[in-house]
Amino acid sequence: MSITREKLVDAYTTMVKIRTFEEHAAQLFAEGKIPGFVHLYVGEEAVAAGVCATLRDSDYITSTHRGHGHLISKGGDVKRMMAELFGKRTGYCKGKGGSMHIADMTLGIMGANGIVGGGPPLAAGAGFACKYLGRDDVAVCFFGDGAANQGTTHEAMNLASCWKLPVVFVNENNRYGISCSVDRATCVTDIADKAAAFDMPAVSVDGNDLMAVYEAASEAVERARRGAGPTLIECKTYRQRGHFEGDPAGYRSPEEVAEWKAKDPIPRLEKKLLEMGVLAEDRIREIRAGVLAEVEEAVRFAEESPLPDPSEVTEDVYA
Amino acid sequence: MSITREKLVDAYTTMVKIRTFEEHAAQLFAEGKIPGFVHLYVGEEAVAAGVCATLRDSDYITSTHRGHGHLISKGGDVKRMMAELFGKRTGYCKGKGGSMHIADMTLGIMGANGIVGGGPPLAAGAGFACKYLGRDDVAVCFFGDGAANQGTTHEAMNLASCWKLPVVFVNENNRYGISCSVDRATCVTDIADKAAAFDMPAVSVDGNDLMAVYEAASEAVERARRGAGPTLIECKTYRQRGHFEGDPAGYRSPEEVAEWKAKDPIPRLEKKLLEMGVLAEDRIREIRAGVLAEVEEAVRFAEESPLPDPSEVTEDVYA
Amino acid sequence: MATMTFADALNDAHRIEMRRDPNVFVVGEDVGIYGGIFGVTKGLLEEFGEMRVRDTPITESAFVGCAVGAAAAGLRPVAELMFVDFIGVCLDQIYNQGAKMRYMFGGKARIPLVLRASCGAGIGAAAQHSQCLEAWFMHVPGLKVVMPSTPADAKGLLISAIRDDNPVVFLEHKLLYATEGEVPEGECTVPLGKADVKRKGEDVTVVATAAMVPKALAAAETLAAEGIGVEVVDPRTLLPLDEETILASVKKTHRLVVVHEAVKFAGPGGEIAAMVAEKAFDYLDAPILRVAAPFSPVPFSPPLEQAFIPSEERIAQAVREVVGA
Amino acid sequence: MATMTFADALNDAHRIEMRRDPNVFVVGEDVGIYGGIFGVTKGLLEEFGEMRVRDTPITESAFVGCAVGAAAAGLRPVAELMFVDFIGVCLDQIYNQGAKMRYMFGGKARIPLVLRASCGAGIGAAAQHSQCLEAWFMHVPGLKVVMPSTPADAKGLLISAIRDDNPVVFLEHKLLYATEGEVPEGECTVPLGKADVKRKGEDVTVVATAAMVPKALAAAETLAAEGIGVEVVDPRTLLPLDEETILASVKKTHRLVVVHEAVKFAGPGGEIAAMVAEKAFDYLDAPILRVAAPFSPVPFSPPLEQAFIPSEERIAQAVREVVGA
Ligand SMILES: Cc1ncc(C[n+]2csc(CCOP(=O)(O)OP(=O)(O)O)c2C)c(N)n1
Ligand SMILES: Cc1ncc(C[n+]2csc(CCOP(=O)(O)OP(=O)(O)O)c2C)c(N)n1
Ligand SMILES: [Mg+2]
Ligand SMILES: [Mg+2]
Repeated sequence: MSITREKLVDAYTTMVKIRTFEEHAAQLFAEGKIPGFVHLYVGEEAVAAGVCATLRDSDYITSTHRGHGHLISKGGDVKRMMAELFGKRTGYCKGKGGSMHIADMTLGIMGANGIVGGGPPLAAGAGFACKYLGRDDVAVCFFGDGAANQGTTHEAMNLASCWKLPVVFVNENNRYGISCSVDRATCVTDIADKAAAFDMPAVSVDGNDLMAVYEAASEAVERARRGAGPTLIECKTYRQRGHFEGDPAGYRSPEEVAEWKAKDPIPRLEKKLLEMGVLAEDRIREIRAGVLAEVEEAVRFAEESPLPDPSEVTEDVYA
Repeated sequence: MSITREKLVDAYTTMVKIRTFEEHAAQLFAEGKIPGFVHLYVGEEAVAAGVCATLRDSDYITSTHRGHGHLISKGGDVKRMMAELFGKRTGYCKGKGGSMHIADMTLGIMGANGIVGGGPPLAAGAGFACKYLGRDDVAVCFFGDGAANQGTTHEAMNLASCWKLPVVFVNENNRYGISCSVDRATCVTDIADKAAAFDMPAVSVDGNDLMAVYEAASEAVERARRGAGPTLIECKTYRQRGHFEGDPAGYRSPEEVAEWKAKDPIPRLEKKLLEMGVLAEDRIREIRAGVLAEVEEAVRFAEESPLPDPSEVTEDVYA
Repeated sequence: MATMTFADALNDAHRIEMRRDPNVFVVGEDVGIYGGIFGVTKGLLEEFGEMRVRDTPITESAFVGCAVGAAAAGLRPVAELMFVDFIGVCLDQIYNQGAKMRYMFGGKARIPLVLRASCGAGIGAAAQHSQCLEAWFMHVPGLKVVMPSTPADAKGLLISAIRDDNPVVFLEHKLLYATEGEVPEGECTVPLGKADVKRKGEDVTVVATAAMVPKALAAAETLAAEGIGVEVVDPRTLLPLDEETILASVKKTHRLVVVHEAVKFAGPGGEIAAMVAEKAFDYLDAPILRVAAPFSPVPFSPPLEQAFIPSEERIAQAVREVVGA
Repeated sequence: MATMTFADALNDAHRIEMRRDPNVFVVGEDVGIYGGIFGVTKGLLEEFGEMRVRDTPITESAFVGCAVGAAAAGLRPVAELMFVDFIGVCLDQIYNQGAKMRYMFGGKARIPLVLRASCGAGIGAAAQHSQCLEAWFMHVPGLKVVMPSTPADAKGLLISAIRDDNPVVFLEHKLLYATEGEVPEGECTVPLGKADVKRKGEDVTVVATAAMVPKALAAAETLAAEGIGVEVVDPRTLLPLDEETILASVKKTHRLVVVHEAVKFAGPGGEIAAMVAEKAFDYLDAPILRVAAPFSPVPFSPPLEQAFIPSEERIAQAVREVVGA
């Protein structure tokens, strides 16, 4: 399944949008306008964009604490996202969730998640619902290299495998779980190897290569849609920034960071698209300008939106 | 590492002792003398006996709800075990634990366990303590085919692998977790395959063959003692009785049960020992008579022992 | 009305709801072929098939989380946790995920889920298979917590729980499964959040839950012979708690004894007693007593287990104490 | 005495005990290279090395269970759970294993273990990183539960907890980490199970925990100006609870307000209020009030979070209410 030119442009646009959104978020966090924790996806954009390019609105995703990229890729509205980061009433969660809990059930986005390993069982459940209802939709579970060791992740993969659920497990191996490098957290070289425990098809791809991610995801999603069960896709990538904004990240060398910055997925895809003639310089400038305008508009929207009223604290607890 | 004749006789005696102990327990349970749940190990004796033949008193084991075989093999006293099954004050736990919680810390028996998957993290901890203290002791974790899917088991194997802990994970694949057959609980053919997720050495053996179990365990224990890390040993065996006493076990066919009863590890070993000339018929009769006397004495001890006093209910909560 | 056991009443509730709503399904360990270790899901596999009656591997986080995810995606799962004691391996999926999703997402998720679990001591199942942990669930905003004491309540409450759009933890005391009672036939609901006055009385209010309700009623009989009128209130739902019914009773009797099998310290009775000490203080004529288990894990041996479980006699004694008899 | 922060006082306690006893080790996520996400274990890796300061993979069941197993085998682990909210993925290892082993084994195990965890709201960390869950741990026989409010108590209690032969859950409110106070130098212990009267007063007893203690003290200042004498009691250890000190205070003041940040319903204050309603009923002149969080998950947005956390003003208002002012 080779990607169409249109999809390539969309995916590129998505990646630029994620990056732009987060650069603004980082700045606004530094200015004290965004409270709480903010975990940025900078450097990992090809994973979410590549995977979600294979999905439709009725498919589900579960996300993580580092969720902005997944949400934007699945079609999330940056205005309501930014407003949520600000804790505004116009945000996706009316200010109740913040960066770590943004969801959009109408787009199948079952929420960012503050619990490492919290998402995989939920994804199994969404996949089960699709199967139960006879829908050919799928559920994609994004999870980190750290989350790959969590018991819940293994249990969910086992269940998905036994029940042949339409779930795609997308491991974002960005080499760290906070300060713990993947080499200290597991003995396998490829997290894809963990699928052997569930006799699940698995593949390890360059997570900074949009097309590689897209191809692996297409195959896995197609397998899931036709009822042939789950797949594990490991995407090797890198978290360019600290674990959260404010993390000095003294646990890794500047050389390592520099090496990976050189492999940044966005310039890499841009170069490729130019070479392929899919995009020309001016179209790229246009896309970037469009995205910037959209994000700036989102920031304006967030800044101008009202805060929730204290009385709202006890609303939305029960249906 | 081939087993000595002396160890063979000991292991045979142990297996007979487990069987005899449990036949009595089954009868006493049916008579209403033993309260609560009783899970019998009948048919799986070669696993515990074979593994524990490689251990010394200062090594640790963690056990399961189906623990009698492990405890007897590690040197547990059948009198105090039987008294505990009866809920007597002279029992291992003063009647507080019952069949599911027998422990003997002086023999490194860290307890039977009512929680499926409860033991593996504890075994990792005991193994860590050995390593920390510079002891060359090991910890053996017995767990079932059902427990093999539990998240805690995966987490513990991962930790043991990352930290190269002296732990041997012994999977007792008796083909069922209550009514759920192993084929419905996992997609791998051999539970040993799950070790790939942790890059851990693993082997699958005939769990009804005492010598095969002993050999695999010797190698794994030796590896652990010299600091080379954990091993997973899958022992393929069968639970001949219901999950617990009283289980009608309608979920499996009489043919299947009959097929496995024909592979009973005790007559099988007996035949082998006769063939090898390790034991003669009269010595076997002697051993059986000795074991029977010991178990009958245990039953007498249990029956004659006092029940705990109600006032003891709040004792032993805190150190 | 038909006479049936508590377990059969629950089974009946499952069948009624599964026939009515194709989105209701059952998931858990040994719920299919085995019919549930306590027989509650007996025959459901045969009637509704494998897609709707799901035996799972022994992975509670996976299947409870799967139920939460499926609920979020539009189904109505009824998950069975064999023993509530096992909640320690899967609590996150119910309390951080299921219970909080709606709130965290600003009201934009609906998690219609029932998590059934057996609880309680009395069968020699020891420390890891005998606990009463309702106090934990009561402390979780977003959950509802149900704990019935009769077959009729069990059936009516389970139907209501399945129809509720929130995650409901449904606790079944294992000593009650075999108890019999009159149960309305067909669709019948008991509303969540509504206590039931199981016996009227003028002198003392006894609030009791689950297997303590029949004991409190038996104690009330004994006490009636002594001239003490005991009103027995069964909250049935612990969250939301029907404060109104409890307060009305205490305002009438001026005395309160709370009875539960969970250990006393930081147990469910603490909330009930504290609520009354706040909202009906001026009506109280005596200290509020709690009759509950002593502070220990549940012991195995029968004499110890019996010493652990609150007895009819201890309930009667507490009542005598608050009336100064 | 030296002035130091709460976090540094905890760090100091670790160092003192690790120097004194080679069997004490630290285990958890990011406790080594990172020095703990809140800096509590800073520098320990450098001083004590990798064997004694163990960074773990993100597998709480594995490392908490590993701590329990290591404790049973003779070591004295101090495990750090980054946020108490994560207990849902590893609760079994602490409550069914660690807390019950001694009892289930008839007194033949010793589990000297400290499980440290940050708790509480106030930094915009939202619903899964801001909870106060002490009520759950209080309900577990076999555990001890500590919740300090000052740097000196934090240090003294942590040393005692490490030396205790039981599993101790040690809860650190994250808003307190940066607070400063006088701390005794060197080995100094604060006994577990002993409350501290943080301020003397004659009119009302306020029992407050953790980050609510400074708020209660501030409210007491305000109220003193209004002529109301508030006695502030900090239990410091919630299990075992120092009932004696609380009762003595209530018997003097005849009025009780309980303050905590956990949600009110089925929270830790229920036990304290119920205990007093039983044991000092005849001394009470007013309803027992609880000031606590409303019944919702912890919201993210600052105005909502501030509405969630009990305020100084709400405490003062409750005190005024019980004195009828
Ligand atoms: C159960 C649980 N344990 C620990 C944490 C704290 N924590 C938040 S993110 C994180 C690292 C996750 O690493 P990884 O899965 O690799 O994701 P990444 O941050 O690299 O995207 C940790 C330890 C948590 N939120 N939940
Ligand atoms: C966490 C947990 N889940 C479920 C159970 C109920 N249970 C007890 S034994 C058992 C089956 C265990 O199967 P397996 O691990 O294969 O061991 P076996 O009984 O075959 O020896 C189950 C489901 C439990 N005790 N603990
Ligand atoms: Mg990572
Ligand atoms: Mg089995």
